[in-house]
Parts: sequence; structure tokens; C-alpha cells
Amino acid sequence: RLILATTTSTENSGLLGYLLPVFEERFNVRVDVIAVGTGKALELGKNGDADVLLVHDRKSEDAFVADGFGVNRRDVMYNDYIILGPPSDPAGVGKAKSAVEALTIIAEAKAPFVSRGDDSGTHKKEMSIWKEANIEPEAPWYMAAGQGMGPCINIADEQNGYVLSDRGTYISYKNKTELVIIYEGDEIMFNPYGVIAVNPDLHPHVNYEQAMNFVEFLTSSEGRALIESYKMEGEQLFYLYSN
Amino acid sequence: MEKVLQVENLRKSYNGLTVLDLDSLSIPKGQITVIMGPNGAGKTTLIRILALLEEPDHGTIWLNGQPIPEDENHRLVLRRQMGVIWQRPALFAMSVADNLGLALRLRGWGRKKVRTKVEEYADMFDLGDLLRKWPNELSGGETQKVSVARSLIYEPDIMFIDEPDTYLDLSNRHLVEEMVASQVERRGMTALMVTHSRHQMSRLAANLVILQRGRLRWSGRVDNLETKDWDEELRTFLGLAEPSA
Amino acid sequence: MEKVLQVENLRKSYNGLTVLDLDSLSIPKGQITVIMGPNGAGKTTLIRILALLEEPDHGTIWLNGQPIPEDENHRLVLRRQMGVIWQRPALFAMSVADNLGLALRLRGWGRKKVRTKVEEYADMFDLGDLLRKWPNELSGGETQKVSVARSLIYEPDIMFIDEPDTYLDLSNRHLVEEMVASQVERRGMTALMVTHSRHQMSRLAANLVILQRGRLRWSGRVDNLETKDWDEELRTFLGLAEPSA
Amino acid sequence: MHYLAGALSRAVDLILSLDPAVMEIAGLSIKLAAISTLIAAVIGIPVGFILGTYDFPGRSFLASIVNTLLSLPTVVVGLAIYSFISRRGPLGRFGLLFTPTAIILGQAVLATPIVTALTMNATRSLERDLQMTALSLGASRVQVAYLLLLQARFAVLGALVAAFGRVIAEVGAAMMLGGNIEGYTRTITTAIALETSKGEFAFALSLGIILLLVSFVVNILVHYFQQVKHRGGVYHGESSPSREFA
Amino acid sequence: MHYLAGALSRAVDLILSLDPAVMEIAGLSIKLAAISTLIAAVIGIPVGFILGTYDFPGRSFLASIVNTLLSLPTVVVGLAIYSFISRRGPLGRFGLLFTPTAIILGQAVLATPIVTALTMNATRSLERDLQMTALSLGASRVQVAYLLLLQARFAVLGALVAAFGRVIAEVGAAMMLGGNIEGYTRTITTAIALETSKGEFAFALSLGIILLLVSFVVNILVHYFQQVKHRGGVYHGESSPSREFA
Ligand SMILES: Nc1ncnc2c1ncn2[C@@H]1O[C@H](COP(=O)(O)OP(=O)(O)OP(=O)(O)O)[C@@H](O)[C@H]1O
Ligand SMILES: Nc1ncnc2c1ncn2[C@@H]1O[C@H](COP(=O)(O)OP(=O)(O)OP(=O)(O)O)[C@@H](O)[C@H]1O
Ligand SMILES: [Mg+2]
Ligand SMILES: [Mg+2]
Repeated sequence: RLILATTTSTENSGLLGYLLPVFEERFNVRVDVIAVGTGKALELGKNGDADVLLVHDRKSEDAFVADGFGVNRRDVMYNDYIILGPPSDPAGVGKAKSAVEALTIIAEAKAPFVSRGDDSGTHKKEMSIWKEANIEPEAPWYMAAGQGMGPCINIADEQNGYVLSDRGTYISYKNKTELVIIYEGDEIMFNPYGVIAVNPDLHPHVNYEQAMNFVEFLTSSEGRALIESYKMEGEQLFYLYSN
Repeated sequence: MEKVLQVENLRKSYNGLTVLDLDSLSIPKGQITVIMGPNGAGKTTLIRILALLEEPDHGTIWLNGQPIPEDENHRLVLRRQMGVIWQRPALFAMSVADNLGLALRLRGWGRKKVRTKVEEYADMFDLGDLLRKWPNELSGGETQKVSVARSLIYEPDIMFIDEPDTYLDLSNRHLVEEMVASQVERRGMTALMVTHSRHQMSRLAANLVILQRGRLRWSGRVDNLETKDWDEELRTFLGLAEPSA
Repeated sequence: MEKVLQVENLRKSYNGLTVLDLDSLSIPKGQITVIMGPNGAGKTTLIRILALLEEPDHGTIWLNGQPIPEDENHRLVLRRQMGVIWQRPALFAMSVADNLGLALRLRGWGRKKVRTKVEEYADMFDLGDLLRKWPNELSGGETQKVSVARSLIYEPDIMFIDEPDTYLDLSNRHLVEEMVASQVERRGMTALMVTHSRHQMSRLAANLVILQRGRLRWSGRVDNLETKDWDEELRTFLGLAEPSA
Repeated sequence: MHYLAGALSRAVDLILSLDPAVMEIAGLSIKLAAISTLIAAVIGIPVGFILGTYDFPGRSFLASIVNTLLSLPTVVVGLAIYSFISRRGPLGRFGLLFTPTAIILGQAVLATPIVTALTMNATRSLERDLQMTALSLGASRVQVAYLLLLQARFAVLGALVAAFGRVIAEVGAAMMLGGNIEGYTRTITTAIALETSKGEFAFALSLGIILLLVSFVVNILVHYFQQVKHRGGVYHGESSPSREFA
Repeated sequence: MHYLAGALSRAVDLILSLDPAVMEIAGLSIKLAAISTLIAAVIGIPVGFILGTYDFPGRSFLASIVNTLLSLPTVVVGLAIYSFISRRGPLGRFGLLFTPTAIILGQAVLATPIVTALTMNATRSLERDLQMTALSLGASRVQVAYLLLLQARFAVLGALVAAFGRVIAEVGAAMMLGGNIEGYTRTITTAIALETSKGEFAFALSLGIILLLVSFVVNILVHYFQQVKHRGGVYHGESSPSREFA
């Protein structure tokens, strides 16, 4: 039994359902997926309650490894963030040249903007862009919802506002929301995923052997091929680093 | 004699067993009528029906010459002219004072008026020391006295009394009898009283009704009962002969 | 005469009011002792204490010469030799048959034995038709009879009976008296009976205890009571003189 | 274990410092739970009383339905109401979604079956004697109900306490319908969910402790209020029961 | 509105097709809720009985504590137990986290205050007469308790139904402690949460409807079982009450 703690967005994207059966067959192990937020996944790792993590927040991942909780962190893949808004794009965000400019336009128009507000990878990304733009977003147009991605998209939809989302969640919500992609493509909005094995020196009980198998599987040519070929609603979701 | 209650063809059964089956019965106004009859004869059932608290299977009831209305509001007005002292006293989980004043409060009386009246009746029934007690702190006889006072306090036109003696010592029996009798005399209240005591019956009753197995066995005025031509069963029942056990 | 129960210096108060205060009292074995006294005299309280169901504030009780043990298991054994017929009958929400058999089941009797015994007692008390009924389907007198039979069925050594007449018609009073008396005669059961009826007292009692305001007013054998030198109060109380209301 | 210790001292800090953010969400939580419980009481007590007191065909079936509704999951209630008040739902034009009103709606739906079921059980255990007595003293139907409920007050008040506890502790409806928006619809439980998802377990636990404290204070106040009410009963002479009727 | 219609037809489909995945999680949900309710009954009924029946110093304070515990949020219970059974917690070496046993632990903690509080209220409303009568018939302390609980059976059974409903509908503890692992610890409610987070609202709702159906069937069975039990009472002649005692 291998306990994999990962983010809800990864689980919801369906990628794991595609990858794991192959892995389980190959290494003759059952993988139990615990889908939670990145922060909580890292906390589970710290306590030794998971064997391996698949998460997306580079900064905390590095801290996690630096503090000795995890070993053998590898980049796995990335997808990207996009800015969603109503099709009419009332604030005119569509003409922005960069992500920073897009958020600046929203702030100046005081257009409704829904923030995850939950310290998730997505939220941290959003905060870093605000910082770049030198803006302190404020209520009431700025709504810190403190919820998962899906609910935030729904709130933005209800409020006719904008929201920063990962592409995977948007694709799965596409036919449930009226929001459309208003801005995409800035490199600052890339969303890298890493895999980390929990440190067996700290937690001798963890299934380190299978954890390493998993790390290697994801970064093997077979794993990479599977990731690249995974499509949701006909669209590729995850991209590989060319290494 | 004016009749306050008349019933005709009254029948009531539970689970298919008939417990009350009266062709015709009438209760004179402003007097005490005593109902006697063995256990299970249907006395309490009759009271529940006459007090409009239970529907008979069929039959007609006239109150002061009028048939009983269907309408609940109208019935409530009639019910408020009646009182029942139940065989098994049931006080509410509130102080004795609150129990005594309850019926008046239900009729919308103000706090102060209720209080004065409660004190008056507490005096009459010698319940002064108990006003602040709760039902679970009373002795059996105290409970019964509160229950009697609680019904007499609102001076109903018709009072049904199911065994007033229950739990009472001799002097309290006497007291309760007097209280009932005085309301009959003073205000012309009608009382329908169940008792198993022939002595109590002859002290109080103007009329007697004898029920047996749900049927009317005898009814009439209470005159020279001792010399009436009773059959053996009734003689025994009335305590005019020793039971042949 | 052997004493089954003896108390000394017994005191009980509620909320600071003393309701029972007995210097010394003893109950002879194998006979009927009647307790009389006005409402609120402390009769029921005395029964609760003697039946080991309530702790007195202080005082000592000897049962068959032994002080009452502290240990709950030991007390249970003693309690199982006693029975109480309460002033206010309380049946459990189960069929009459189940109520009758309850005490036997509590003592671990098997179904079949219980059933035979229940049928025997149902016969004796003329309750055969009621066995399948539930308490809320009984008349007052029926309830009382079930309650009496339910306690006599396990043939306790000491039986406390708080007003056996309650709700009963004359012939059922007679029946209950007989049933109690026969267990006293046949098995040497001790009975402690509260009643307000002097006639019942003189029919049954070997000894009389009179309580008043929690104190022992008189106790002794029941011989020539009529001619005793009572004071006026007791004469009235015993019904030997008319109350001067 | 390690979280609990941290959580406790953090909770104490937050309370002693009267942290304004915490005070605000605690206040909102109490308010919403109290209003929902009130709505549930207005609906559930009469319905429960009728189901407990009257015998009519279909009573038993209705009672089973009420009991079933005790297992309404909060998120299902959230979803169902969501689909009514979302912009595309039939009540969309009122703009209720992501407002405190929406939370109240959801919580009232959760609390009503609780109050109903427990009132039903409480009044069902009452003796018929009391009903007869009340009627014979001249009580109208409504007054009878009042007296019987008074008689069963421990259980009925217990029903309200249980319903209040249920809704102040629930998170699904508050999250889905309120949206956990900071400074507007964030309650203690949605804040706890948020901190948990951040991995801030100790902080989440300390909020949980605050929630329990809040409930404790509310319970004590209710208890106290109940005592005061007793003293002001029907008779106003000096009627003050020395102990509760059991 | 649009979800509800879709959800309903989807639920019907899932049930009619006896979808094995749905059957499995429904079975697990029932099993876990039943075991937790049982544990809660074993603890809560005696404690509630004592709090309801005996008067001792501190009783009122303890009662307030129990009432307060009614507002334990599921995620707080989840977190607290997590901190005990996490690998770093004192019970870490048993490896309980993310197992069905962990869920049972959490749900039992949630259910126990409910059973306790409601049993307390039910027995508190009983007349002392009955206790005296039971004792005088020779009942031991335990037998007295049994008889009084029998007398209050509507309310006590109602307490168990309420507790069962609470835990089968709760998601916080099941999610935190079970981990929503497919085929192992996924219950109806964690599945609902998952589908909701995916935006599959109609499917989530249809699972909610299935949950309610499951509860309904369980309630009907309990009701039926209770009737059968009555028939097999103390006296075995022909004692079968024609109607329930009210
Ligand atoms: N709810 C009920 N269900 C079934 N039978 C009932 C019900 N109520 C009364 N009975 C039966 O009807 C008969 C008459 O009962 P009722 O209470 O009227 O008698 P009663 O004359 O008042 O007797 P008592 O002197 O013992 O009080 C009794 O045999 C009783 O068992
Ligand atoms: N729990 C209690 N709390 C307060 N006072 C009580 C309590 N129980 C009994 N009393 C009081 O104690 C006194 C004696 O009560 P008890 O029931 O022993 O009287 P009794 O002799 O049986 O009277 P009765 O003939 O009316 O049944 C009464 O005045 C009663 O009010
Ligand atoms: Mg009767
Ligand atoms: Mg007494």
C-alpha cells in the first residue's frame, strides 16, 4: 500500500486514474490517493501520514525538502493558469499584454475578482502577480472566497467577475460555467508539479521503496509518454519539461 | 325539572368491545346527580363523552336543549362552562399556585385577578402552605385537593367529579363535599359525581344513576332508597346487604 | 411478639421542613398493622423509608433484628423480600400480563413459569379479560387491581399497602382485602397498610399506628378501640364523633 | 497530540486578545445559527407536536420521512438550495447566493427535521391524561399544545439545543451557499475548513475550541434564561420552584 | 432546479442498474454509521440515563458540557483524532489513519454526545413514580434503568435514529480520517464532496438522494424491528398490544 497525497486539482483532472493502474500493475502495489490542498498534503508528509506527494507550489516544496521532510524531489510536469471572465469582458482585460497588466486593469476597473484566498498554489501564484503589479487588492470588488477552484469559478460566474484558475479545472468546468478564458499564455502563469518522497530517515515506517518507484515511474520515458498523451475533453492538460 | 344534559342512543366501544350503551339519560340542572356502578361499568367513559372530550361512536347529546355543535370554537365555549375532576389527579409541572390559576389564565384573566382568586381558594382548601410547592412534592391527599380546587376555582356551570374521596382523609372529604355542595346551592351549579360510597351518595345526591356493564341499570330521585324494591345484586352493590363472597 | 421492623430516632425533612420524626416504632411480624393519619401526616414517606427506597436524614432501622446494610447488592436482596402497593398506581407501558409478570421476570424466572403464575393471579383477581390490554386502556379500578396483583404475585415477606381501596368498588375492595388477609394467614406475611377507613381498619388490623404531622400519635393493639380514652381530636379523626366543621 | 497543545494555547491567545477577525466570524456564526434554529422551531415544534400527539392515517409514514431527513448531508442541502437560488435557478433574480441569507436558508433546512423529530418523540412519550386535563380546564387546541410542550420542556428545549449545535457546527451549507467570503459570509466552520486545507491544523483546532466555547456560553445563557422564565410563571406571587420537576 | 431534475433521473438509473461502485460505498456508509451509533449507544445511553435520572452536585454543569459537545464540528473531531492517530501522534504506531476504523472513531465521537444528550432529556422527563415502582418490585439498579429506558423508548430510539442520521450524513471526519480512498474508505458523503469539487453537481445530488433512500430503508427496518420486539415482550402468552402506548 502506497499512500499518495496530492492536490484535488490533480485528482479531479483524471490524470491519476489514467496513470495509476499502469503503475499499480507494474509494481504490484495498491496506491491510496488522498486528495487535499497542497498545504495539507505537505502537512501529511511532514507527519509521515503519506509516503509520496504530488503537489504544485515550488517554494513550499523546496522548504519541505530543505527542512528534511522529503527527499528526491523531481519536476514532473506543468500546466498553466488562465484568467477567466464573463464573455463580454466588461473591464476590457482581453487587451492586456501581460498577466500583470491584466490584473492592473481589473483593479482599476474595480471589477469583481474572486480569489482562492486559501494559500493554495493557485492563490500564491495570484498573490505573486499582484505583488509584481504593486497592487494591494481590496474588498468589496476583491473577494477572498477561501474555497477550492471549482467553487471559486462558480462564485465568479455568479458575480459576473474574474478569477485566476488552473487550466485543468477550467476544462472540467467549461460546460458548467459561462466564464471564458480572457487572458492566457504569460510565462509567469506556468504551474509546475513536483513529486517528493517522504524522508524515510524521519519516518522509518513509510513505504520508501514504492515511493521511489513512483518517483522514477513518473519521470521515466513511459510515465512521460502517458502524461503527454493524457487528454481531457480533447485538450492536452499537462506539459513536460524538456530535459 | 329542567335538564342540563340529555343523551339518546349513546354508544361507545373500544377495539370492538362496547363499553357504553345508553338508550336515554338526562341530568337535571342545578342539582347533584351521583353515578354509581362497579369498576369498568363505563362511568369515566360517560364523563369523558359528556364533557365533550371524546366522541361517542354514535348517539346525540343535548346541552341545555341544544345539540352539540361541530365547530371547535363553539365547542370550546361550551367546554369552558364545564369542569372535570378526574379520577386520577394530573397536575402540571408547575407550582401549586400556577396549577390553581391555570384555568383562569387559559380564560385570559390578568395576573393580579388570578392571584387574588388563587389566594381565596387556597384559603378555602387550606392549601396556603403548598402554593410554592411543585406536584412531585405533594402527598396524595394534597394532590387531590389541589385538583379539586383547580376546577372549582373557575366556577363552571357543570362539574363532573370522578370519585372526590380519592386519597382524602375524613375531614378533607368533608371539606370537598362542602365546597361542591356550596357551589351547587349558591350558584345553581350542576354536579355529576361518581362515587363508590353509598353514604356519600345519600349525603349529597338528589338523583342517582346506576351503570352496569355500560348499561343503565337504574336512575331516579334519591328518596327512601333503603326501602326500594332492589334486586339482590343491587342491594349488595349499594351496601344494603353483605356481599356473599 | 416478634418484630419484623423497628425504627429509632427516625427523621426526614424536605427543604428544611420536617415531615417525619419518630422516636421509636416497631412492627410485629406476620400480622396486619394499619397506619392512619390525616393527609400529609407522613404515611407515604414512612413507607418509602421502611421499604428502603428513600434514605432518612437520620435514624436507625432494623429489619428482623439486623440493621440495614449499606451495600447495594445486599439491600437488593432485602428489597426483593418486600413489596409496595403505591397510593398512586403506576403501571409500565407494557401489557397487563407483562406488568403482572414483571417482578417475577426481574427475579429471573423463566417465561413459562411466569406465564403460569400470571394466569393463576389473573384468575384470582378476575383480570383474565384484561391480560392483553395496555395500561392506558384500563379503568381506574382495573388499574388498581393490576397494581395490587402485581405485588402480591411474588409473595413478599413484608407488604406495604398505601390505601388499598383506591378506585375500587365495594366487591373489589372486599376481594383485595381477602387476598391480602389470606397471604398473611397462609404464609405469615407481614402487612403495613395505610387507610382512611376506620371500618377497613377494624376488619383487618391487629395493630394500629396513628401518625399526625410526622409524629407518632398512638400505637398499639386493636382491642376495644371504641371504648378507649381518646381525646376529642382522635375521636373525630377515627370517625367516632362527627367533625365539627 | 502535538497540535492539540498548540491549538489550546493559540485559542487562549486569540480569545484574550479579542482578535477582531475571530470575534466577527464568531458573531456571525452565532447569529446565523440562532436565526436558523428559530425558523426550525417555528416550523418543527408545531409539526412535531402534531406528529407526536395525534393519530391519523399516514402518521407513521410521515414520522419515518422526518427521521430520514435527519440524515440530510449538509452538502446535499447546499447543492439543492444552490440550484434554486443560483442566477440560473428559479429564484436567481433575488441575488441570494453567497449572502448570509443563503446560509440561513440552508441551515434552517438542516435544523427543521431535528426539531421536528425530537419534538415528536418528546410529545409521543407524554401521558394522554395530561391532554384530557388541559382540555377539561378549558384550554383551546393551541393552549393544549402549549401546556403539553411545557410538560415536555426538557426534551423540547433539548431539541432546540441539538439543532443549534448541529447548524453552528455544520460547514457544507455555509461553504456552498455562503462562499466563505472574508468579512461577509465567513463563519467559524468555513474558516476552520479553510485553515485545514492550508495545513494550518493547529489554528483550525484553535478555532474549533473557540466554537465550542461559544456554544458553551450560549448553552449556559439558555439555561439561565430558562431558570428566569420559570420564576416568571403563571402565578406571580412568590412562585419559585426550589428545584426542577423531574 | 436544472440540477435537481437531472439528479433525480440519474439517481433512479444508478439504483435500478445496481451500480456496483455505488452499492459498495453505500454499504460502507451504512456499516460505519451503524457501528459508530452502536458505540455511541453503549456509552451514551448509560451516561445520559445517569445525567437524566440522578441528582448529584455538578450534574447541571456536566449536562451543559454534553449539550456543548453537540456542536462539535466534524472537521474539528477529524483534526483532533488525526493528531492522535497520525504517525507522529501517540497512537501513530497502530497505523489507523486512512482506514475505516479511523472513520468509526471520529463518527463515534460525533454520535456519543447526541445519544447522551437526548437520553438525558428523555429520562429527565419521566415521573419519579416509575422509578420508585420499579425499585419496589425488586429491580436492581440496572433493571431500573432498563425499565425506565423502556418507558422512554420513543425518545431513546429517536436519539439513536438522530445519531445515525448525523454520522451517515457527516463528511468532515470521514474525509480527514478516511481519506476518501476509492474502494476502501470512500463513503457516500466523501464521494459527494468529491463530485461537488469536480463540479459534477447532478451526480453529487443523485448520490445525496441515494443516501436519503438508504436512511429511509434503515428507518423503516428499525421501525419494523421495534414492532417485532414488542410482540416478544416479557409475557409470552398472547401479549400483543393492539396499539402503541402513548
Ligand atoms: N382506551 C381504551 N381502550 C380500551 N378499553 C378501554 C379504554 N378505556 C376504557 N376501556 C374499557 O372500558 C371499560 C369502561 O371503562 P371506564 O373507565 O369508563 O370504567 P369506570 O366505570 O370508570 O371504572 P372504574 O370504577 O374502575 O374507574 C373498562 O372495562 C375499560 O377496560
Ligand atoms: N419530595 C417532597 N418535597 C417536599 N415535600 C414533600 C415531598 N414529599 C412529601 N412532602 C411533604 O411531606 C408531607 C408528608 O407527605 P406524605 O406523602 O408522607 O403524606 P401522607 O401521610 O402519605 O399523606 P396523604 O394521606 O395525603 O397521602 C406532606 O406535607 C408533603 O407535602
Ligand atoms: Mg373510572
Ligand atoms: Mg400518602
